[in-house]
Amino acid sequence: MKIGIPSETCPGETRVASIPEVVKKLVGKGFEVLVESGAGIAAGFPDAEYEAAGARLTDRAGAYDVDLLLKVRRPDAEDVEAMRAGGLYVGLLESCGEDAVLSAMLAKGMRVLGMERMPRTSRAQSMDVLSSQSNIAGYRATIEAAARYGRFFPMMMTSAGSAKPARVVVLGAGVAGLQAIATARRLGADVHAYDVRPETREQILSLGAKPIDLDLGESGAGEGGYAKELSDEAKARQQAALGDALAKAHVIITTAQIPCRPAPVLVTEDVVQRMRPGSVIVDLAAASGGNCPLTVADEVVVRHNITLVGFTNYPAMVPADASAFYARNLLNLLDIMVSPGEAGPELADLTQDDITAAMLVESAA
Amino acid sequence: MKIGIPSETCPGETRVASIPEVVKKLVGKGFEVLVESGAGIAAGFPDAEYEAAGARLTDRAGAYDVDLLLKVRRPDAEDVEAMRAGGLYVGLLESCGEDAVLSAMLAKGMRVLGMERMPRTSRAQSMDVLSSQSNIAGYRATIEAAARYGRFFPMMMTSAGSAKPARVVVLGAGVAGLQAIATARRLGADVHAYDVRPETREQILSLGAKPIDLDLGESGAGEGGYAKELSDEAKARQQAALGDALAKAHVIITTAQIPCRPAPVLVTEDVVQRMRPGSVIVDLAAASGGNCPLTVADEVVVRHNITLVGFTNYPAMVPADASAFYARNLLNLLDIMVSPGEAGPELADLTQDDITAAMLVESAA
Amino acid sequence: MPEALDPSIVALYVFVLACFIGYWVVWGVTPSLHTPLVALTNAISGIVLIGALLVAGDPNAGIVVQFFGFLAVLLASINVFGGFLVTHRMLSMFKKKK
Amino acid sequence: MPEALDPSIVALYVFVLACFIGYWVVWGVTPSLHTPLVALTNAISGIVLIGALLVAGDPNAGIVVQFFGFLAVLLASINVFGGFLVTHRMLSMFKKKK
Amino acid sequence: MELSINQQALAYLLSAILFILGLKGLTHPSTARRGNVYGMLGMLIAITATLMGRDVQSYGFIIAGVAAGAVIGSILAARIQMTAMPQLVAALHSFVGMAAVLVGIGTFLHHRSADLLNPVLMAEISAGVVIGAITFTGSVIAFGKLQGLLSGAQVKFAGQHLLNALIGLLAVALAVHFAMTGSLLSLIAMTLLALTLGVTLIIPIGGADMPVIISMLNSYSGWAAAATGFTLHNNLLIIVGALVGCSGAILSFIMCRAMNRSIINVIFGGFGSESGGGESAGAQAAEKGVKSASVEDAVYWMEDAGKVIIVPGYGMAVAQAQHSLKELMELLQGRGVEVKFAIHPVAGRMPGHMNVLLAEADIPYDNVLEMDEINPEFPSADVVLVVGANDVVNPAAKEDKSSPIYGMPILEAGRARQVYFLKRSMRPGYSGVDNLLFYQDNTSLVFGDAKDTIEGMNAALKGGGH
Amino acid sequence: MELSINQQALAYLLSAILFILGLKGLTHPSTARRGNVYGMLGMLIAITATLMGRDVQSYGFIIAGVAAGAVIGSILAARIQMTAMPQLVAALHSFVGMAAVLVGIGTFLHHRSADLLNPVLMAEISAGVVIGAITFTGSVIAFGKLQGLLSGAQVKFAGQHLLNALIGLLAVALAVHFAMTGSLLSLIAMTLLALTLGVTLIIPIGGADMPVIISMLNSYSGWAAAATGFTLHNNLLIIVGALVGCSGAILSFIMCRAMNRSIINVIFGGFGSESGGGESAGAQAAEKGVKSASVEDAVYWMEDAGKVIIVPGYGMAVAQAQHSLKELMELLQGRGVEVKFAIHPVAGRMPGHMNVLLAEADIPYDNVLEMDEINPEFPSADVVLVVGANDVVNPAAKEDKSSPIYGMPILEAGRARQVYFLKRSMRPGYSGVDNLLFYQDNTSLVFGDAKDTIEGMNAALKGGGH
Ligand SMILES: NC(=O)c1ccc[n+]([C@@H]2O[C@H](COP(=O)([O-])OP(=O)(O)OC[C@H]3O[C@@H](n4cnc5c(N)ncnc54)[C@H](OP(=O)(O)O)[C@@H]3O)[C@@H](O)[C@H]2O)c1
Ligand SMILES: NC(=O)c1ccc[n+]([C@@H]2O[C@H](COP(=O)([O-])OP(=O)(O)OC[C@H]3O[C@@H](n4cnc5c(N)ncnc54)[C@H](OP(=O)(O)O)[C@@H]3O)[C@@H](O)[C@H]2O)c1
Ligand SMILES: NC(=O)c1ccc[n+]([C@@H]2O[C@H](COP(=O)([O-])OP(=O)(O)OC[C@H]3O[C@@H](n4cnc5c(N)ncnc54)[C@H](O)[C@@H]3O)[C@@H](O)[C@H]2O)c1
Ligand SMILES: NC(=O)c1ccc[n+]([C@@H]2O[C@H](COP(=O)([O-])OP(=O)(O)OC[C@H]3O[C@@H](n4cnc5c(N)ncnc54)[C@H](O)[C@@H]3O)[C@@H](O)[C@H]2O)c1
Repeated sequence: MKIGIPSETCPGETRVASIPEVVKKLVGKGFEVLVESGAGIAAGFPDAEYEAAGARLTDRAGAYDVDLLLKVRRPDAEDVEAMRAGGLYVGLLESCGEDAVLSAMLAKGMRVLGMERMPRTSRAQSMDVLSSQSNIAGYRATIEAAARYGRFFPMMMTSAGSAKPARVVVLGAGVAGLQAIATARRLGADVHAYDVRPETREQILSLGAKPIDLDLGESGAGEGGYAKELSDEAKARQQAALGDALAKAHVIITTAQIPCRPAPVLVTEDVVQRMRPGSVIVDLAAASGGNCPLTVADEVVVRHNITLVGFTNYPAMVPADASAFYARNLLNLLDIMVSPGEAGPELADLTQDDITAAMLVESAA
Repeated sequence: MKIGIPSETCPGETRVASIPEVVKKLVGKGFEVLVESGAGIAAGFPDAEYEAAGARLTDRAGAYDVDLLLKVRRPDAEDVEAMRAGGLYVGLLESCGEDAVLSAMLAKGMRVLGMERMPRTSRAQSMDVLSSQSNIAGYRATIEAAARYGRFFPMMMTSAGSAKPARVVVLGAGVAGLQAIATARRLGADVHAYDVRPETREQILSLGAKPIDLDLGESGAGEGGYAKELSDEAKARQQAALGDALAKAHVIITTAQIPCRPAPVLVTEDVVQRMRPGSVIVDLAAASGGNCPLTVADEVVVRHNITLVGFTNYPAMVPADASAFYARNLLNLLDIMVSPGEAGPELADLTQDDITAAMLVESAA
Repeated sequence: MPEALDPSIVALYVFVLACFIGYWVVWGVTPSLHTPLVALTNAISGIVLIGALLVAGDPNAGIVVQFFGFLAVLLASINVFGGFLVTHRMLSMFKKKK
Repeated sequence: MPEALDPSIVALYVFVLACFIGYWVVWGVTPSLHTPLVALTNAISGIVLIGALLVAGDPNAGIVVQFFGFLAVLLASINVFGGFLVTHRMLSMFKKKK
Repeated sequence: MELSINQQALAYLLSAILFILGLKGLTHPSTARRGNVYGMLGMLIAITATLMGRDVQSYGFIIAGVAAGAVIGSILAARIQMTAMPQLVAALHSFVGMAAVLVGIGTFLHHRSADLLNPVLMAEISAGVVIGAITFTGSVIAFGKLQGLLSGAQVKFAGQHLLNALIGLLAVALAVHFAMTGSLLSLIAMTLLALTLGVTLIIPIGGADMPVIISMLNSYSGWAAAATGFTLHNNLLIIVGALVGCSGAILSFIMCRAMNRSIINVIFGGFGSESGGGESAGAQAAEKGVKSASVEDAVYWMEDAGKVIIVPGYGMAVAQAQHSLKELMELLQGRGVEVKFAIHPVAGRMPGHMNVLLAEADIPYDNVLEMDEINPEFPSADVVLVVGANDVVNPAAKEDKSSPIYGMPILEAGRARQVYFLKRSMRPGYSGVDNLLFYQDNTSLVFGDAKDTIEGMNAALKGGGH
Repeated sequence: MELSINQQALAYLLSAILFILGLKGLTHPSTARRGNVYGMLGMLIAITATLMGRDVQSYGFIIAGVAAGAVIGSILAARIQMTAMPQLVAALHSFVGMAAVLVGIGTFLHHRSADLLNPVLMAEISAGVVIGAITFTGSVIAFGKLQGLLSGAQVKFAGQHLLNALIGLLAVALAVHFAMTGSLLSLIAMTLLALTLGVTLIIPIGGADMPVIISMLNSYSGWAAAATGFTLHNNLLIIVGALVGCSGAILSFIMCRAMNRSIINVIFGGFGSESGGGESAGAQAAEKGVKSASVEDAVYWMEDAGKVIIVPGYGMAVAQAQHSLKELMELLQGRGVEVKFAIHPVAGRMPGHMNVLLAEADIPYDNVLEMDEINPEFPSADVVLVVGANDVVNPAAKEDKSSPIYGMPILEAGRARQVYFLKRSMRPGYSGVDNLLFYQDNTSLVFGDAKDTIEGMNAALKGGGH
């Protein structure tokens, strides 16, 4: 069975769907692995290492014309054309609602496994790229904030005066939020955090940070570990109650997202105006509209003397580890999808295992 | 007595010699403080705050035509022209050997206090801007390294595989080096450090990092807490012995400097070639030639797949706290220089106190 | 001294002093020795054997009493021998593995 | 019991047991109490006063002996009174604020 | 050679000294074995001196009794399973108690026939007999409970304390009557009542408290010996009796404190215990057949272990126990124990959760291993300490197809010699699945907040006698 | 009312118990005063019982002696300066020794006149007299040294140990002769020799070791009392004598250990002492007049304090004691103590050094105050714990113009009620300047690695004695 690892062409993307270490394992399992020449360069994995791991270097077409295509980012129409009909696509889809690209793939008789559809069970956790990449995003977001903040994160009492610790508020304590909290705590900031899901309170405390308690009159816990969208009334109440806590913050890192819905507005323009000049907001939800309406996706802007960081692809800033994690997730997924057969690995019935069943895209709606 | 705070015109400089909080104290002491309009903007201190603190906003000429000129960076010839003859200059001089600017100032009958001449005694520590700014540089250098390194600093064992902690080597454990060590340790890196002065070994351990032990056959401890230049033989031995430790590093932060001497070469090109692709070198000695010969001052370059960061002004990246520390240092210095007289503050005899005596520039050689 | 002390009073002295010793001797025992210590104390309390010997060893006391004494000697001996040996066995486990 | 024990042997029992108690009683004293403890032990060792009383209080012993006794009583009393009071004074410094 | 009474007394004094040194020796592992030898020597000297004294004149019964006793005792001690030790000790106690009763009655009969009775003597006899009788039946009951012949549960009945008090009072009244009159009937009635009291006192006490009770009965047997000593005017019996009586009582107290139990509750089985709201975690565990253990138990196994593996989980984070864990690591390392941390990839609630906290506590990276590295090491570990982890060591992930965590790789903690779980309750972890490892033979649960528990361990490791 | 000998014995027993409880009480600050009261009560009972016994029949001498003794003793005790306590205790000891000598000789004379002498009695008398005599002159010498009447230095002379041994042997020979013959001459000669021995034993010992010697002489006086007890067949004297003798010896040992001295060296003045390299930290401190204290001392003051301020310095970083400090903070807070950390701007070796480490240990920022904030709070602090800091609290910065740190603002730790310095030696800090704060009255140094010391404190706070 042929596996293809093409270069990612999405602008700014530096990751790659597999790394030499994992390729070696795949080859060991009997797969034939075709890597587009230069695919790993940006992530720090030169072609030579892939070859050493047993992959065959090929051009773009070669990497797409395979049984099993491993990708990081959503393909574009051109990519779909290059795909082998009847093949299997494994990667992120980044699609909500109607989707022409997806339709095209399905139309070609391909089976498509969307990585974001991974169920959030303990067993699936080792294949969950949303988790592994969010984790990186959380870490990197804090580093970004520290690099853009014109003061110290830690408290520092020196003979030239004292620097108070930065007051960091993290909104949304999911995977990314928790890692952002942890990293900010490591740097010595005074960290506060908030999430709609009540169980996060204990998790915030478990990282030594301080939870912000609001009474919204309803719980934001949705299904499968995700948050649900709040009622309008609760949204308003949340904004108002959060306002004071946020205005006191020097660094805000927002991570609140709801799958396939615009990100909730948590940091209003009014709050931004009330913040101390020189403060920083890192908005991890920039791709889905931002938790702050002033955020501009993929840009760093200054508004009311506040720096707003709107990058949408933090994992691409830590490409080596991000690719390694991604590749390892896919490897774990392949482990439950294929079994060793006589003539090399054989694909199992994807509807049998509940993980692959959940990931399989049935229609493009 | 009039104090002037001009804008800093050095390219890339964002600091300012005094901040509103300190200005308020100066005004309280009876000084008349003239702040060039916009001087504090880049550091996050708007004109309004200075005015509120009791300063008078003025133009460039007004800020220079004062009895006591407070500056951060070395003045240029134009600045000197604007200075009031017979006035007092307090600020960094950044001069070694012959210096036309300095001569011009002395020729105008000015008295010049060079902040880098501050003696390194316990009592002087609260006025020592080299310390306070190095401290910031050390912190910021580590943040910079973390932001440029394509992997995690901390160890992370996740369901998508494990990230090993970054191996950070800090060369030179002076003020900046120690703070770099501390910050890297906070971020969870595996930190090793080396300095020529033997007493630093215990200091490195006291931050939880691991000292690298080399036997050079001579001590590098010089006078007044500074290091001295090593003999050529010792230099060569050091480079060789360090080589292996450095080649294993993922991040190198170098801070080794010797006053008014080119920085010692500690990271040779050979070492750079042996490092893992994607590694990062942050060279804090870039301004005085760099501890790595490949470093380019004020630039970030990639050589042999290694990112070399050659910024020379880290404090300017943390302008608010850096200016605050700087301003506080100057305030502490003024405290020993002036005494309250009937008609406002009066300048003491600068040759009397051994601190000011040491700082006073006698000739421009 | 002219007049002799009542022996019961002397016995009381001895008893009180021994109580103090008993009070202090086991403080500070490491928890892992609790059980062996109980076993040793048990073995030592087999000292009633002495009393039993005195009863069983006096032929003037009559056969009934001596039989009582015999039983007591038997039971107390089991305790003494069993107790010390068991303590010994438990303590043998305290040899470190390495 | 038919035959009486030699009182010196009984005394030996008492002595030995008291030695054990003496051995354990002061272990664990906090260092700041070392000096007061020495002072108290000193006061208590004034118990020779009892012996002195016996000597001084026996008119049959003759005036010389009684004078020896008187001296002993005097010295021992100084020790007893002085000792306890000094201990008390030292301990008063140990009063805590609340 | 016959010893004079003075020579005998000197021998007895020596033997008493040896007993004291013996007990002291047993308080510290390094001197424990020597202590036992002192005890044996003391006993040997005491017996020899007695036999050589003038009071012992016929040896028939004695030789028979000692020989039989020696054989039986030695066989019992040699054959018994280590796990059945407590039963054996209980059984041995009952013998001491019975012996004390027999000696008391024998002395009475003897003195009566020699017409040497007096009230003081008879009061002393009563004391010996009553305490001996309580010790006897009490130990028999304890034996029955430990051996599983009787239910190990706490048995409570209304008026239990009243009943005991009544029996006790009655026995005292009879003792007074006996002392005044020398009535054999009173003696017998009193003995019977004391035997009953032994039963009613111990029956209500739950199996978990038995170790303390054994130590308590030990103390009783000491007092019985001391009373016998008064009866016989034997200083050795008095000293040793008082020694055993006092140290046994103190030991019970120490054990209770170590188990965090009130000694009053233990002795008066169920005095107000478990009156509060829900059942205690320990009780719930017992119901499910899960063993709970004390901090000291775990320390006992760890302090001499070759290798200890610590498995931290979300509970460690909640308890913020990382700093205490660091200290535990250092203490164990100080005793030559190898300590490793095993990190499961999904331990905690975020990737790398454990890493952040262990790094914060400055636990060296070299001691922190990931799942694949550490799994082969579990079989060679003496103790695994599971600190607030749960799902990540649950064998259900391998064994139970219906479990929601089925298929997740786990840390194979269960393969170590001993597993101690530090958690607060019987509640499951994140996945809500009951942990099969709880039910394994080598597993015990130490209930309580993880930080408190570990601090307790650290204190126990540091303490240890002066 | 006259007490029967049995009643008297019971009273003596009670008094003995009170003495034991009294001594035990003195081992812990919380029970110390009660302990002293027990001691007084015991003495009162003992004296009353003796006076009421049949042996005391004439009261003239007694009343005179006791009255005079009471007045003198009370005045001495009330007037003495606290700093002169050791001298007073030494003087009091000499009285006990003399009294024992007098009682011994008196008893001899009395029994001789009543013709009740026997070798055992005379051996007992010899013991009492010899020990008493040594105690007497030894205490007099100690007093002289402490009071400055004699040189406090170690006096060594060749053959010193040989001489002592000779005198001792001679005294023993005379004692044997006395016991066999009852020769008054031997008794007197023996007494004189013993008096000499007291001098030659104590003269060589240096002033720094005097506290230990006082305790040792105490022990001697106990043995003298016990010997007197044997002479008079008085159990109370035996018990108390043994108690004092033994506990005094142990106490000397404990004191030596606390001062890191070998007891052998102390007793046999200058037996190879100070042969090794440097002096111990404690000894150096004592020489400079700096108080050193134990972990327990500091804990005693902290546990009930209202406010404790911790001043960390470079030494905390070197010892990596931050995690232990966190625990100390929590333990103190758990007892209701307010705990604050005072950070000097230049503490450590880099700006913010303390902040990094305290943050690592997760000490809340709210408890960490900078110099200007905390300085006004020192006067209201009960205890300041200086953990490996030195220059930053050195008042020389304010007082001594010649000091290189003159002019540097400092943390005003010295204004608190009690200051404890945790450091390893008398070495100065970074600036190399001796710390004037060491010499302040309310300051003590606790020597040792800061982490070890703080862990010791934590253990003491958790344990809390038995
Ligand atoms: N790592 C991730 O990224 C991630 C993210 C989301 C979910 N998860 C899931 O979380 C689970 C992690 O497993 P785990 O073993 O670490 O945790 P776990 O299975 O959730 O178990 C934690 C245990 O800690 C105990 N505990 C809580 N507070 C405690 C305290 N203060 N002191 C002592 N014990 C305490 C709880 O028992 P008591 O209540 O009885 O004390 C509980 O059983 C996995 O199921 C994983 O799938 C992981
Ligand atoms: N903060 C800065 O940026 C900076 C930079 C350079 C220099 N300095 C200078 O450093 C000094 C800082 O003052 P400081 O009070 O923090 O430190 P310090 O004056 O240097 O005193 C530290 C003390 O800690 C003790 N110590 C060392 N290791 C120890 C251990 N393991 N356990 C217990 N005690 C230990 C030492 O005494 P023992 O040896 O007796 O144990 C020493 O007296 C100032 O003079 C300052 O000017 C500061
Ligand atoms: N196998 C597993 O058990 C597994 C795997 C992955 C994730 N999870 C769990 O799922 C949860 C969410 O994961 P995620 O980080 O990918 O979620 P996400 O990226 O979708 O959302 C980020 C966070 O934002 C929060 N949020 C949404 N709306 C908000 C609002 N209005 N205000 C404040 N906060 C708001 C959410 O509650 C969530 O915590 C986490 O708790 C994670 O532990 C479990
Ligand atoms: N008041 C005070 O006491 C005071 C004030 C400021 C600084 N200091 C002390 O002075 C010392 C140096 O201060 P700095 O940081 O400003 O120095 P710096 O910036 O001049 O040099 C940085 C470090 O590089 C080291 N170095 C030089 N050559 C080297 C080589 N070949 N290899 C390796 N390392 C080399 C130096 O030893 C120094 O530690 C520090 O220890 C600091 O604590 C003391």
